[in-house]
Amino acid sequence: MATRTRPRPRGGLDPERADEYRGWLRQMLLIRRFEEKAGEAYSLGKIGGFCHLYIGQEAVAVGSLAALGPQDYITCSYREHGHALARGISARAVMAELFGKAAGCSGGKGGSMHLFDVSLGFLGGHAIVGGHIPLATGMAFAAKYRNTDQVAVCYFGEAAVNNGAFHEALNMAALWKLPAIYICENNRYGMGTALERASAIYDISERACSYDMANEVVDGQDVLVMHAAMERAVQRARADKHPTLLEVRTYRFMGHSMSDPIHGHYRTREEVEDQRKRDPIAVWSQRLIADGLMDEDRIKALDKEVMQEVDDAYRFAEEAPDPEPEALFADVYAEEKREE
Amino acid sequence: MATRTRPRPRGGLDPERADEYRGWLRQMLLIRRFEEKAGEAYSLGKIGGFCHLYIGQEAVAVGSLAALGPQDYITCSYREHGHALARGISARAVMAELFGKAAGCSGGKGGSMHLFDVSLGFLGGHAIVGGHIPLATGMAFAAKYRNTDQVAVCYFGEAAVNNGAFHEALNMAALWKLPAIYICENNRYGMGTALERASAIYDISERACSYDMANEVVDGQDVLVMHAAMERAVQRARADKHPTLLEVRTYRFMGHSMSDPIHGHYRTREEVEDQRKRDPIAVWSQRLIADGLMDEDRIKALDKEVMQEVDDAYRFAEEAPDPEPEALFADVYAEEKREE
Amino acid sequence: MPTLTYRDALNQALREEMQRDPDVFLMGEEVAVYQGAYKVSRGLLDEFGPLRVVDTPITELGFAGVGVGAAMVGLRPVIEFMTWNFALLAIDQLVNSAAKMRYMSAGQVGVPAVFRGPGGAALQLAAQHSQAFESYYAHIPGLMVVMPATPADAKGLLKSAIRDDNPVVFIEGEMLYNTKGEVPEGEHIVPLGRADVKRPGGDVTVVCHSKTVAVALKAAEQLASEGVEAEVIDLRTIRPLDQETILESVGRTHRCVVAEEGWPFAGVGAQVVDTIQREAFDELDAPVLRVTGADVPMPYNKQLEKAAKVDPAKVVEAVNRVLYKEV
Amino acid sequence: MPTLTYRDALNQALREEMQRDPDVFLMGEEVAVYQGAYKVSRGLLDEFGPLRVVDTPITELGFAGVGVGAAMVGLRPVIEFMTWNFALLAIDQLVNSAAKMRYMSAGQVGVPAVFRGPGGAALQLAAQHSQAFESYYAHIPGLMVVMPATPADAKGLLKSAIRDDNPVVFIEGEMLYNTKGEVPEGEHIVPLGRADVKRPGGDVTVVCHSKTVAVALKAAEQLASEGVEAEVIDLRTIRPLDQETILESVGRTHRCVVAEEGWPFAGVGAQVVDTIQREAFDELDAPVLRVTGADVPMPYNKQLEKAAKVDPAKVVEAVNRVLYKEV
Ligand SMILES: Cc1ncc(C[n+]2csc(CCOP(=O)(O)OP(=O)(O)O)c2C)c(N)n1
Ligand SMILES: Cc1ncc(C[n+]2csc(CCOP(=O)(O)OP(=O)(O)O)c2C)c(N)n1
Ligand SMILES: [Mg+2]
Ligand SMILES: [Mg+2]
Repeated sequence: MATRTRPRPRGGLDPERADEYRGWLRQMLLIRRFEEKAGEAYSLGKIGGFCHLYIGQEAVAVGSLAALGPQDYITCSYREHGHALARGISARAVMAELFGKAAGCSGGKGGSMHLFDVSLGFLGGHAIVGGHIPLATGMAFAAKYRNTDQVAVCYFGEAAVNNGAFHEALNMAALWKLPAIYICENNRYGMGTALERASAIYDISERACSYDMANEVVDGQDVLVMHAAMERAVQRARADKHPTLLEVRTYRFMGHSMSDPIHGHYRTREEVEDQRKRDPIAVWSQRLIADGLMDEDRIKALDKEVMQEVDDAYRFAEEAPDPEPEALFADVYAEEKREE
Repeated sequence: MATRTRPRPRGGLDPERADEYRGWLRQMLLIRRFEEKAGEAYSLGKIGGFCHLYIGQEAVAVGSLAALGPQDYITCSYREHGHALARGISARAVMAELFGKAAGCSGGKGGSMHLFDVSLGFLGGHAIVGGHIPLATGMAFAAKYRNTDQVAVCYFGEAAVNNGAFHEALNMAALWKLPAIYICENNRYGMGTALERASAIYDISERACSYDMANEVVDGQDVLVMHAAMERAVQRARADKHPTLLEVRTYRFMGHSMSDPIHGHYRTREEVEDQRKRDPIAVWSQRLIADGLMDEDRIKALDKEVMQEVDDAYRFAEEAPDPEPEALFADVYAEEKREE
Repeated sequence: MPTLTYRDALNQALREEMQRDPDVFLMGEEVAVYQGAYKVSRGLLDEFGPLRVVDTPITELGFAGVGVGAAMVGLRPVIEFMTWNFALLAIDQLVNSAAKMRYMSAGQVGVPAVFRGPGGAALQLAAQHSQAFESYYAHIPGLMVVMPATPADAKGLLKSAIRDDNPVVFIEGEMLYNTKGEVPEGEHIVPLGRADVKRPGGDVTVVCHSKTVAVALKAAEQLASEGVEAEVIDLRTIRPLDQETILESVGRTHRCVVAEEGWPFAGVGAQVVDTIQREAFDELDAPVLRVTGADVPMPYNKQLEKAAKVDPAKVVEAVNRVLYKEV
Repeated sequence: MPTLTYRDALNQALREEMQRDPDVFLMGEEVAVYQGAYKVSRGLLDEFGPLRVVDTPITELGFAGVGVGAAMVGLRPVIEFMTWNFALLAIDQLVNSAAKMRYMSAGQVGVPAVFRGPGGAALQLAAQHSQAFESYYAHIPGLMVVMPATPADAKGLLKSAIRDDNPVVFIEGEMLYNTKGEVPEGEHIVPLGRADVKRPGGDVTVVCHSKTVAVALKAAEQLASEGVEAEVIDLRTIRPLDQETILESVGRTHRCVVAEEGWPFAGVGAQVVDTIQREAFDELDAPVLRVTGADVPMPYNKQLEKAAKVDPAKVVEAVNRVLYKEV
């Protein structure tokens, strides 16, 4: 199947869906403020380990997850705070996890890179690049096996497509016609390596040709475009039982992780400044204002509201207790195997 | 680059190259008779382990290796008797290796799946599917590193292209512009699995598009066509420093290995019979006769000659001594490390 | 009791568990149409169809991950590796995904999958196809490692492994597939984590597993003819290790030899030795000796291969040494 | 003698060896433009150019194989794994290609490559990023396994590893990169295969390697204040294991504790214990005890992680136990 870049949907926004549209803005704002706070907490040493912020890519998680149902499965890389929040894990549970507290969504044992909430079908943050692509494929296989209408969605970066796990998994998904959606968040860099220095071709979506898989290039800075592309992919998966590879063009406004400067050896300040001009939150805010579904004041109010939510999450995380010492030896094996 | 199937070279064979052409026939006959003998020896228990015969695919090794120079590097899968012979390892040394004798090309320690002759740049038989594709890529890297005109050639089956090692290696070869030639011997089956049941696309050569790599589909039953395609690939590697993926369409006349029946659960007797009609040796013999470069009698004489060579190799292998018991602990580490 | 081959005992366990639980499926290279590279899955495609008996491309990393993913959402995959040599390509999924998912998710997501196939050497398959990797998997918290030596244990342990809620590494033996033995019909369950005394004896303890069990039993026969009664303990489950059974025996015999097919450095036997000398230091009348495969890649040549492998003579010799017997 | 960090000592060794031998090159993720994920390769791209300092895609299996292939034809690759956790994806190339090529070819084709990068846990990197796999590589005949604990050893051992004709697994420590120490300038070579007594003592032997060396030395200080003289042996090379140095020490102290960062089951320590109880059985006045990382996937939470790791108190406690001291 050929690569297609769909035009930005024409015409005004449907007023009927105003609440939904405002909800997307709220989610993007929540993620942005949450990440800013997480960065702050990391600098204060309240969050440890690796911490990969999602700032700049908010429209991808928000626009795509909005097209899913509660029955669907989601797996992500280690850069998954935004996806967790967009899927509905509370800011408290996510922040508490980053703080390593028992009230965290992974009991404080997973941390920033391993967020889980099985009740929401949110099946991890995974920290081996490419490693979760076969996992999502297995979840899609389970949906086919049980003949449900579930879809398995997998988020990963553009650097993961060079890895063998991507190749092996997508071939099987296409061969077996599994309801899987592979979302490659192409933010142009894998750590300090530009896409062009790691991949022999620069249009990731064309990798789908090796598997005769449906594919699209999507503008990841426009939540509406992202959502529309995802709806097509979900339809393809649910109804036609065909997988899709979406190459979503986006950009990471911060460093690779908290220990990486925003610009350095591998990209210039100018490039970052330039990219910031298409901040997904600004893009969507302007659209909503232009179409009369929002105004400056209401957006300010919304922003204030999410900031309060984030502050509350921060306080909650700080005050929450650490896991009990016994937690160290729990969850290694299933209950009855606990003693071993 | 698009997939191209070149037409079978038109017009008569160049009489100037008659000896070369006859040499190809001799090599194909030698491989055929050698493999028949090896099968016999295996049934008699003189050869152990796995033994994968090359019968039916002779034109691929002979036609392609004829386009290489002595400085080039060759790596193969476990189905490499034919390549070893075509590259010039003596029938004695190969047969002795299959018999596990000290005079074998791998000292009796490698066996059928691990034939080596470093003096000929023949760098193994490898038994992990896909595992040698990165190795060949590393040899091509070395050629570029040293700025020599060497080419690294890698032979593997069509089932290997679904493996992550293939994907990772070809991406690097294209990204770094390495003088590598990847020869996929598409004999339609990986053990008992038809290509169509393992790969989402059926034209293996199209996998090259994921790496923007030059590629061709080649008729592997016609040694002249194989040789012409290989010459183009060698030129591309030596002069332009560009890698190539050749999908060579061929067929395995015997079972996957000596322990696998010729036809069974996965292919019919009819299919095999039908394929045997395009026996590469018959195809080339007829062409040579048609162009007046050979006649029935000379071909019979040639066949007799190679049979004697094979019988001699068989006797040699039988009479040759086993490795000394000390060989068990030799070659684990480099000399000075021997004691460890 | 019917006599079955080890192969058919495994086949029976798979069939019975697939009949019992619709969430159980088999996936791997050549398991369906080809009826299994070693015919362990013979007949299963016909009985259960292509959705439950699935042929895969040659993508160990990929289909192992597919199995883990399916298990994360509640299916019970049985993933076959044609041999464990090839599973090195998939070990990231076993170690980083299967073994850690429950822990990283604080108990939310388990991985009830079985990874099975033949391990160790067969005959003259040379260096890349003749390796025993049980110590790799036994090293990993979160994994169970099971290695049946007899047809009855093969059936009973595989049924337990499939019903277990943890990821189980189940290592068979190509050289064991044709061995015969009595196998109880139907609901025959052998619990994981329990070693089995395959032969009682009071003079020396021989700890072994998988293919070395038959070797140890042969050695024990010869030793008996020389008046030495060896107790042969088949570990059956490598992780968790059944320390009680080992220590109880050594407490009686005061001497121990540990045999295994694999290489010596940090092998399973090293852990058994560590356990014994720590927990039964004062009981030991001699150092615990190990009999292992030669510390070299496996050579192709028949004689060299034979010399590299564990055999009864080597076990007898080690036993005589722990008995300080001059021979 | 100049004082350098462990990181700069490695950088110096790489620079000197690349200057010395044009066949030596460095390849891995982020080693060039980014100057190394942990800055070990800082400045090398500028000095040696993009052909000798090569950034790779995230393809551990692929570029490890590229390194092996280049070494097969005579180059001397230094392949950097960003961490050894990710090398699980490449272990097939180390075990099935690098370790076996010389043997399968009966000595025709060697693999003079070094595979290096940080191993073990850093701080709160959680389960998938906090693993010590030295026992995996030490299990394999054909590989050498080297783990320097100090800046001087880091330089001297890396130079030896690069000049060695065998495939060398060289495991560093993220937590060691910033540690400082005196490092001889220029041609400073530490031979492979030799352990080092980092602190002499006559009451008990503490065997350790890599990060646990500093832990053992701290423990030894505390023990000294309690009147116990511990001899601290840094293995430095795990395979081949320097048995003489260990046995000579245990022959004097008659007591031994083995510390390592990794998991207990079939860890490096198990092999050390096996060796000691076999070769020095009559010398031992107490069982050899091991101090290891907790037998669980590494948790993210700071306190839990701390509890999971080896620390001086745990070593002191083990020493007191082998001394049968009530505390
Ligand atoms: C197999 C593996 N190799 C290397 C790493 C180290 N690493 C973590 S993130 C990363 C870059 C990934 O980039 P990309 O896939 O584009 O995702 P992004 O960080 O841009 O979201 C690397 C190399 C890893 N975690 N796993
Ligand atoms: C990684 C790995 N998985 C499985 C096997 C077992 N195996 C050996 S050959 C083979 C089929 C390969 O088919 P193909 O690549 O088409 O080569 P052909 O045998 O047809 O020449 C398989 C599955 C192996 N050797 N390595
Ligand atoms: Mg990226
Ligand atoms: Mg094939």
